[in-house]
Amino acid sequence: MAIIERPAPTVPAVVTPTSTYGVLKRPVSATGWRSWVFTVDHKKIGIMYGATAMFFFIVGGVEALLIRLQLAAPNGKVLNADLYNQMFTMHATTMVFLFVMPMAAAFANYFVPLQIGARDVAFPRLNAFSFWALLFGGIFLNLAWFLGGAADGGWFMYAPNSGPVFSPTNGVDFWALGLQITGIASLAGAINLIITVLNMRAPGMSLMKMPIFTWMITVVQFLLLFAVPVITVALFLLSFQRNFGARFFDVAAGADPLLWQHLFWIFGHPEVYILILPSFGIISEVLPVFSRKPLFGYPFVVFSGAAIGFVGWGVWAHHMFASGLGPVSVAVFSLTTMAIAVPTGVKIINWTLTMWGGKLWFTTAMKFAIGLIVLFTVGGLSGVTHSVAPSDTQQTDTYYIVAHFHYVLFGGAVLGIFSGFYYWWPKVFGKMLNEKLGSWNFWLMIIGLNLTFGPMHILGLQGQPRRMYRWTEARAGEGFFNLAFWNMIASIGSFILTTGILMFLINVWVTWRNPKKAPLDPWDARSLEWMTTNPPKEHNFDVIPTVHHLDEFFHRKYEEDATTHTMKQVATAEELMAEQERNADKHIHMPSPSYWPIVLAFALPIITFGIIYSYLISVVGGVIVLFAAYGWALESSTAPDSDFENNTPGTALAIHD
Amino acid sequence: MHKTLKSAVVVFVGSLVAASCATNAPQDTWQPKGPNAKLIDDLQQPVFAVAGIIGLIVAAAVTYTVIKYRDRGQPIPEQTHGKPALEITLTVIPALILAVVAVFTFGAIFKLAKTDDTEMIINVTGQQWWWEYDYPVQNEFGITSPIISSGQLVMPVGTKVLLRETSRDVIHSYWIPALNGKRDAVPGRVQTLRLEADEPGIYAGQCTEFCGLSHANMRMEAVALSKEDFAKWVANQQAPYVVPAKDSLAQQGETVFLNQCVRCHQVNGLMRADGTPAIAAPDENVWSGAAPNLSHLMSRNTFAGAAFDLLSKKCRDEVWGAPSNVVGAKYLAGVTEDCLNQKDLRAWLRNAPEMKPMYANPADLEISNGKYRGMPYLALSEDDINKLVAYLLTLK
Amino acid sequence: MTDVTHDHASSTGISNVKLGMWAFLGSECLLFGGLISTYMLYRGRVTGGPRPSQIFDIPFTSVSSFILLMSSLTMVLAVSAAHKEDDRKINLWLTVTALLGATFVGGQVYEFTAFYKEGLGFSTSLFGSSFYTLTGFHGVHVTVGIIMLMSLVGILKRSKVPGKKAEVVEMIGLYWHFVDIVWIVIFTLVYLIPV
Amino acid sequence: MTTETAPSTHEKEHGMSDAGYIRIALILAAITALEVSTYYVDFGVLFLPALLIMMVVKFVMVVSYFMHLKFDNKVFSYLFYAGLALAVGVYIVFLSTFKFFLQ
Ligand code: HEA
Ligand code: HEA
Ligand code: HEC
Ligand code: CUA
Ligand SMILES: [Cu+2]
Repeated sequence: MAIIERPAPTVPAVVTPTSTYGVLKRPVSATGWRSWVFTVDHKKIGIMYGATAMFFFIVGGVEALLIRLQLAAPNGKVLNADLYNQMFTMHATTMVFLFVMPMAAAFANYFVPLQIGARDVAFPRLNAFSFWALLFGGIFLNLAWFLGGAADGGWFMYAPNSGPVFSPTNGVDFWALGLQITGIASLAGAINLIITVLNMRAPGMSLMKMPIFTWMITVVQFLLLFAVPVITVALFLLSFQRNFGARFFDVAAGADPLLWQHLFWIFGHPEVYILILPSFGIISEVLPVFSRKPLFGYPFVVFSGAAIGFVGWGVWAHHMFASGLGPVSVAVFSLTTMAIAVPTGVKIINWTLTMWGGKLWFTTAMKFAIGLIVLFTVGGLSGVTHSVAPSDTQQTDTYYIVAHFHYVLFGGAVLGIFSGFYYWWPKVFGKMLNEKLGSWNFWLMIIGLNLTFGPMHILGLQGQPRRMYRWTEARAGEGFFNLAFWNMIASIGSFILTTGILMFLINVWVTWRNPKKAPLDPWDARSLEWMTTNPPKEHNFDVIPTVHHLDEFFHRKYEEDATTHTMKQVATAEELMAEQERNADKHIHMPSPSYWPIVLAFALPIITFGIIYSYLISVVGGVIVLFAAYGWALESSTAPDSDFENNTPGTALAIHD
Repeated sequence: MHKTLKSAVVVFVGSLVAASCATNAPQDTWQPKGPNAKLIDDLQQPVFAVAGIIGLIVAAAVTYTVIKYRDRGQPIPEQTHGKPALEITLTVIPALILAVVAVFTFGAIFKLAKTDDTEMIINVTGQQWWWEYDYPVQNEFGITSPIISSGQLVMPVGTKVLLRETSRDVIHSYWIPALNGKRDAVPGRVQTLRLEADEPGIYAGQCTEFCGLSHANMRMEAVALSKEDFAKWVANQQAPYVVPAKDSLAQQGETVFLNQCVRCHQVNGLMRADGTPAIAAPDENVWSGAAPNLSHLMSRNTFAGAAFDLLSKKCRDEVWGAPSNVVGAKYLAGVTEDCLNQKDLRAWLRNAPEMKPMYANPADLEISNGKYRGMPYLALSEDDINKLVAYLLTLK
Repeated sequence: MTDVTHDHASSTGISNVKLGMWAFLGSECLLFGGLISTYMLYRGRVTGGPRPSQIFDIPFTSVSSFILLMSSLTMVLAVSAAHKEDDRKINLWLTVTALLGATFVGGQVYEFTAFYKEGLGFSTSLFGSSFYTLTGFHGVHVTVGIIMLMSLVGILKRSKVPGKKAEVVEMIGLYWHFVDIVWIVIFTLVYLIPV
Repeated sequence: MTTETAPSTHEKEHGMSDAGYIRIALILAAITALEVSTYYVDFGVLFLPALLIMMVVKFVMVVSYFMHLKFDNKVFSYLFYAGLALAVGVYIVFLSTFKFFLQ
C-alpha cells in the first residue's frame, strides 16, 4: 500500500488520501479496525477467512452436538422433528460451505503467495471482495434461524421436497440464495488464485518446482471454477421455482426430480475433493518437514492430485445408486468411482514412503498429519465399499454413509486443517503453540472422533437410517450390536471430541498471552514461506527470491556432502534473512486498501433479502452494486504515486524518480 | 462406564467375526433372507474383507514406520525423491484389485435389474409418511379384484415379486434390508425392485430417502407368508364388508366414521344411511391425494406408516417371535380386541399430529390450498373415540 | 525508472486480467451448459400452453441472431481501433455495438411479450420455465454487456479509464463475443432443431 | 501502477486486419443464412449433423478470430477449452442418463 524503503520496514506507510471518483477518499489506515475492513493484503484477508471459518466451525459443531444429544437415547426430546431437520441441514451446510471451504481459502490466501514468492495475489481487491461475500453470505444463510426457521431439506436439498409446499418456511430461500452468494465468493477466489499461480510465481519456479500445497490448492481452484457454476444453475432453478413460480421440479408439469440430483452431485462430488485436497496439500508439506526428507514421488503426488480432480467429474451418480438410473449408468459410475481410489491410494502410499527412512519428529502438526493418513484411509475404504453399487443400495442413506463421510471429512479434511494450524501458527502470528496442549488436543480429538464416528459404521450396517430425528427401541436389536449402546457411545464420543477442540482454543488463548516470540525457522522448514519474518512483512519478501529447487529454502540451508551423501547445514535461516534484508528491493509498491470490495459484497445479501421479502429492497441492492462497481472500476488498484506524501518525520519514505 | 470400556475393546478385537452371529437389529444389512439380498451379501462380504485387509496393511505400515524411523539422533537422511518403479507397482496393484471387484459388481448390477422373470407384481406408492400397496388383479394368486393396503407388504414366499414403485409427493425410498437393497420411489417415475423371501416371516424396513417432517416415522414391514397362507390373506382382503351388529357400540362408531373419517378414508362396501356407497375423497383433503384404505385395518399389525403397533406389546412379540412355520397363522389371526394396542390407537384418534409430526395445523395450510399433509386433529370426544375403536375392531 | 517491482504484476508477461477473463469464460461454459441441458431435457414437456413449434418465429429470431452476430464484428473493430489508439473509432464502434446489442435485447423483449400473449408464461409449462430461464439468462448477459459498453464510452470520453485502454476494450470484447457464441449455440439447439 | 494488470509489451501479434475481420463476418453471415435455410429446405438425414457442424464452425470461428484465441498465448486456449470440453462431456453424460439421445 505504500512505498517502503529499507531500513524502516515496520513503520506504516503514510498515505495522503486523494479522491477517487470525486466522492470518496481512499482508505489509508494502517492500524485499527479500518486497516482490516478495507485491507487488500492477502495475509490479513487470510486471517479473517480463518477467524470466520473457525467461528462457523463452532456453530456447526454446536449443531452437531445438539444432534448427538437428541440421538443419544431412543425417542429423544431435545429437539422436535422440525428443528432436528433444520439442525442437520444447517450443520452440514455450515461445516462444508462455511467452515472447511473458507478455512482452505484462509490457508490458500495466506500461503500461496508466500510459497510462490509473490507479494500478493493477482487481484487484491477481488480477494477482499471474496472474503466479504463469504462472510455476508454465511450470515445471510444463518439469518433464517431467526426469521421463521432455517432450511430443512438436508444439505443436498432434494427436489421436490425443497419445493414451496413441502418446505413452506423461508428457510430454503435463505439457503439457496445464501449459497449463491458464497458461490460468487468461491468463484472470484478461484479465478484469483488460478491467475496468481499461473502468472506470479517467482523467477525460476516452474510448475514442477511449485510447493505441493500450492499445487493442490490450484487443483481445487480449478474444481471450484468449473463446479460452482453447476450448483449456481441448480440453485437458480430452485429459487425460480420457489420465488417466481417456475415449474422445474413440479412433477405435475412433467418434471423429473432427478434433474436436481444430477445437477447437485455434478457439483457435489467435485466439492468433496474441494474439501479434501487442501488438507492433502497441507500434510504433504508437513510430512517432509518433520521426516527431514523430500516428499516421496513429488510428480506422482502432483499428477495423482490432478487425476483425482479430473476423474472426480465422472463419478457423481454414485450418490444416486438407489435413485433408479438404470443398470448401465449404475455400472459405469460404479466403475469410475472405483477408479478414483487408485490416485488416492498413490497419495497414501507416497506419504508413508516419505516417512520411510526419515528422521521423524513428532510435533503436533506431524501427529495430525499421520492421523490423517490412517483415518482418511478408513474413510476412503468405506467409500470403496459404497462404490460397489449393489452393496451401496444396502448402505445408502444409513449411518454407514455418515461414518464414511465423517472419516474422510473429519479424519481427513479437519485433521489436515489442524495439522496446518500447528505447523503455520508461528508463521502467521509469530508465536508458537504449546506442544503439550497440542498433544492433548491431538489425542482427545483422535479418541473422540473414533468414538463418535466409528460406531456409526455399526449403526449403519445394522440398518439405522440417517436423518431420523428419533429412533426407536423396537428396531434397535439386542446384544453387541444394540443400537442404543452404539448411539450412546457416539454421543459420548462427540463430547470427548469437543473437549479436544476446546484444547485447541485454550492453546490459542494461553500462547497468545505468552510474550515469547517464535524463532525464525522453528521447524527447519523447506519451502519459501519460511524464508521471511514471522509474521511476514507486509510486502512478504524484501527480495523476490529466484528459485532453483523444489524445497528452495531447504537447499539454501543445506548442501549434500559429496562423499557421505548426508546433508550438512551451510546457512541458518537468520543468515539468509539478514542477507535478504541487505539486498532489499529499493522500491516496493503494494496495492492500496479500498472501500469497494466490502461495499459491493454487502449489496449481495441486500439483493437476496429483497428477493424473499420485497423487490424494492433488491432494487436498493442493485443500485449499490452499480455504484460500487463504478467506484471499483474507476479506482486504480494502487494509488498513483502522487497520492503519497512523505510527511511523517522519522520514516524513510521515498518516492523514486 | 465399565461396560463402555469393555465393549470398546471388543470392537477392536473382532467386529467382523461377531457381525455374523449376534442377535441383531431387525434391519441388519448382513442377514439376507432372500436371493436378492443374498446376491448382494455374497458380493459385499469379500469386498469388506479386502477393504479391511488393505486398511490393516496401511495401519501396519504407518505404525512400523513411525516406530522404526522416529528421531533417534540419526543424521538427516539422503534427500531421495522417489523410486518410479516402486511407485508404479504400488499403483497397479490397487488397480488390479479394483478391476476384479468391478467384474463381480457388474454381474450383480445386471442380475438385480432383471424384470423378465417376475411372478407377481405389487404396486407401491410412497406418500408423506406411509406406504400404500396396491395388488393389481392376478388370477393365478386369487387376486380377482385389486387389493389396497398400507404399512405392511404381504407377499408369498419363494415368489419373485416385482415392486413397481412411485410416489405421490416427494421422493421416498423402499427398503427391506433382509430382502434387497433400496430403490427410491420417485414421483413421476415408476421404478422396480425385486423382492423374494425364502421363509415366512416379518421383515422390517424403513423409508430411507429424507421426505420431510416425519421421515423418521415412515416405516414398513414385509410379511412373507407361505403360499397357502397368502391365499388366505388374499381371500380375506377380498371378503365383503361386514355391517356391525345392530345397536352395538361398533354401529355407533360406523356413524361417527361416516361423519368424520370417510371424507379421507375408504372402507370398501361401507354404505351411507341413505344406501349409497360411501366414497372417500382424500384428494380434496390431503395434499398428496390419498389416505390409507381402512377396509381391513385389523388384518395388519401396525398403523400410520408402521410407526405404531396395532398389537399390544405382548401379542406383537408373540407374532414376531414365532418360528417360521407358525408365523403365518399368527399373522392371519389379525388384531383381536384383547390384543389391540388401545393406547396408541386412541392417542392417534385423539390427536394424530401429536403422535406423528405432520402438517395439520390450519395455520400452515395456506400454501397447500387448505389441504393437510397427514391426518389432522379432529377434536373427537372420548365417547366418539370409544365408538370408533369398537368400529375399527370390526374391520378385519 | 529504476528497478521497480510491481508486486501484483505478472511474471510471465501474460496479462492477469485477460487470463482471469478467460478463466471466467471457461467457467461460464458450465453455467450455460447447465441451462441449455435443462432446456433440452424439458423442451418437449408441455402439459399446457403452446409447444415450441407453435410459437417460434424463425424468421424473426434469425434476424435478431444476425444482428447479434454482426455486433461481434463491430466489437472486434472497436478492439482493433483501440490497439491503434484511434479514440474516435473506438467510440464509434463501441456505440454501434451497444446499439446492435440493444436491438437484440429489444427483439427479445418483443419475442417474450409475443410468446406471453400466445399463452406461454413462465409458469405455464416446463418448456416455458426452461425457455425463459435460458434465454433470459442470455439476455441479462447481453444487457450487462451493453451497460459495460456504454459506461466505457462515457469513461473514455473523460479519459478516466484506468490501465491500458486497449486492454479494457479487449476484455469487454471477450465478454461480448462469448455472449455471442452462446447465442450461436442457443439459436441452433433451441430454435432450429425442432422437438 | 495502474490497474490490476500487467503492463505488457506484446501488441504486435494481433494477426488480423480490419478487412480480415469483415471477411470472417461475411463467412459467418453466410453460414447463418445456410442455417436458416434448413428451416425452409428439407435436408433429410443431413439436417441434424449439418446444423451441428455449422454451429461448431461458427463457434470456433468467433473464438479463434474475433476472440483472438488462435493468435494468443496457448494458456488462454487451455483455460477456455478445458471449461468447454468439460461442459460438453459432463452434460452429454448427464443427458444420457435421462436416455435423452435414445428418443
Ligand atoms: C472429503 C470428502 C470425501 C472424500 C475424499 C470422499 C472419497 C470417496 N468417496 Fe465419498 N462422500 C463424501 C465425502 C467424501 N468422499 C460425502 C460428504 C458423502 C455423502 C454426501 C451425503 O450423502 O450427504 C460421500 C458419499 C459417497 C458415496 C455415496 C454413498 C451413498 O450415499 O450411498 C460414495 C459411493 O460410491 C462415495 C465413494 C467415495 C470414494 C470411492 C472415495 C474415494 O476417493 C476414496 C479413495 C481412498 C481410498 C480407497 C483409501 C486409500 C487408498 C489405498 C490405501 C489404496 C488401496 C485401495 C484399494 C485397492 C481399495 N462417497
Ligand atoms: C466438514 C464437514 C463436517 C464436520 C466437521 C462434521 C462434524 C460433526 N458431525 Fe456431521 N455432517 C456433515 C459434515 C460434517 N460433520 C454432513 C455433510 C452431514 C450430512 C447432513 C445431511 O444429512 O444433510 C452431517 C451429518 C451428521 C450427522 C447425521 C445427522 C442425521 O443424519 O440425522 C451426525 C450425527 O451424529 C453428525 C455429527 C457430527 C459431529 C458429532 C461432528 C463433530 O465432529 C463436531 C465437532 C465440533 C465441535 C463440537 C465444535 C467445537 C466447539 C467448541 C470447541 C465449543 C464448545 C462449545 C459448546 C459445547 C457449547 N453429522
Ligand atoms: C383429512 C384427512 C383425514 C381424516 C378426516 C381422517 N384421517 Fe385418518 N389418516 C389420514 C392420513 C393422511 C393418514 C396417514 C398418516 C400417516 O400414516 O402418515 C391417516 C391414517 C389413519 C390411520 C392409520 C391407517 C394405516 O393403515 O396406517 C387410521 C387408523 C386412521 N387414520 C383413522 C382415522 C379415523 C378413525 C378418522 C376419523 C375419526 C380419520 N382417520 C380421519 C387422513 C385423515
Ligand atoms: Cu418417506 Cu422418508
Ligand atoms: Cu461423491
